[in-house]
Amino acid sequence: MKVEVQFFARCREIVGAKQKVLEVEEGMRIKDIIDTLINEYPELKNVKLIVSLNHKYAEQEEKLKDKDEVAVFPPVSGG
Amino acid sequence: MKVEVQFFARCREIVGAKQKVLEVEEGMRIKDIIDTLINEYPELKNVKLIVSLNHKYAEQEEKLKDKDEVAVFPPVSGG
Amino acid sequence: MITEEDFSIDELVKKMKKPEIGAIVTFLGVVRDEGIRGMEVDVYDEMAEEELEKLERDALKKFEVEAVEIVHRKGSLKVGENIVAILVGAKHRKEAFRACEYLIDELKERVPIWKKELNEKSEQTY
Amino acid sequence: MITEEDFSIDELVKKMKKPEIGAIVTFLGVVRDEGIRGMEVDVYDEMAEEELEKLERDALKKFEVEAVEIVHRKGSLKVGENIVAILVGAKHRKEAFRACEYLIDELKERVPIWKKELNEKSEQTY
Repeated sequence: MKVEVQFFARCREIVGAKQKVLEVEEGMRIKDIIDTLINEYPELKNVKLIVSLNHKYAEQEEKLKDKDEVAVFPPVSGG
Repeated sequence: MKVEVQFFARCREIVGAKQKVLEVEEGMRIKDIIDTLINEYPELKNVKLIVSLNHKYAEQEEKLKDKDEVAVFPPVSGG
Repeated sequence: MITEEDFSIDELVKKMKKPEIGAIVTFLGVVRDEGIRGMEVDVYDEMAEEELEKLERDALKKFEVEAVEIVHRKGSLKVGENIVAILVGAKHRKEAFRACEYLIDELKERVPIWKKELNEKSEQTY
Repeated sequence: MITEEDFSIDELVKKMKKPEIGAIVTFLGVVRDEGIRGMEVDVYDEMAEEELEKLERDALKKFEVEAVEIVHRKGSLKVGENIVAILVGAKHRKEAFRACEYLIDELKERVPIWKKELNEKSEQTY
């Protein structure tokens, strides 16, 4: 199944892309995506990573479904 | 000596004038003007009267000088 | 400032902005419909202007704020019309909120302005 | 609402007014000069819109207020430009102040928006 991952702010700069589509296996959790990303972009370890699932803040333990939209970003700083 | 007295809000309605010039004697205090006014317009007794002297809040005990500007009004209610 | 004319908050903001201001908090008082047809605002102009300036100086001393502007209408106002605007510009928002709330509280206590509600049939007392 | 365009507080106030509103408190965030030449605002649009609507509903439930409007810019902003406006309309001013301050505090915690300062020579990190 496929999951779309969006990157914002510092995370976008590190990954060098606005989004990626990742192939994931049944039963995988957000955590697994994060591990894969940190493996590929070790600099992400230096960022406090916040995640959302389908536009809602999410825990890394949440399981993924096909076509889910995940986003990875540092703490927000609007206003 | 002469003192100008200004009236605002309810006090203006009771007195029926925006201002009056009163003849006062040397050594008179604001209190004396108020007594004179209440004597002439007894309805003023029903109003909590605030006074100012030359655009500053004043105590009724303050003494008057020639050409002073006194104002008599109820508690303010702006904003 | 006391004025019969309506004011523009955009204009007041524009006038207030300076490079060190990061937050502007505005209080806008509006004639509320409480079964009235409007409001008559009586002002002791000279004293009100002096008290407003005193208030502005007070706030600049008391709070860490960079700019203060107060505009109060006088005359006849209909429901929905602006009565008063208080703008406070500061480096940081907390101080701007504190100062703005202080100013409207103090204005209601100190500045010689009186609102009279005008009801459907007749004028009401102050 | 998320927007690239600047906004007018006068227009936002006009849209918000209703007969029961007597007080409108506005927070305006502005790009402050801290030795920067401006700011780049990155937004996760869809999630930010949802979070802003959630915030507005929260405030209407939590406080005795009649109307809430939030507008946040995105894109490149120069020193002195508006970043965010939060307007709260209420019968009485105390609740409008409380709700407005709550909203900007929560916005800074919850809404997926990131500001990056642009300094004289190069871009800075978020």
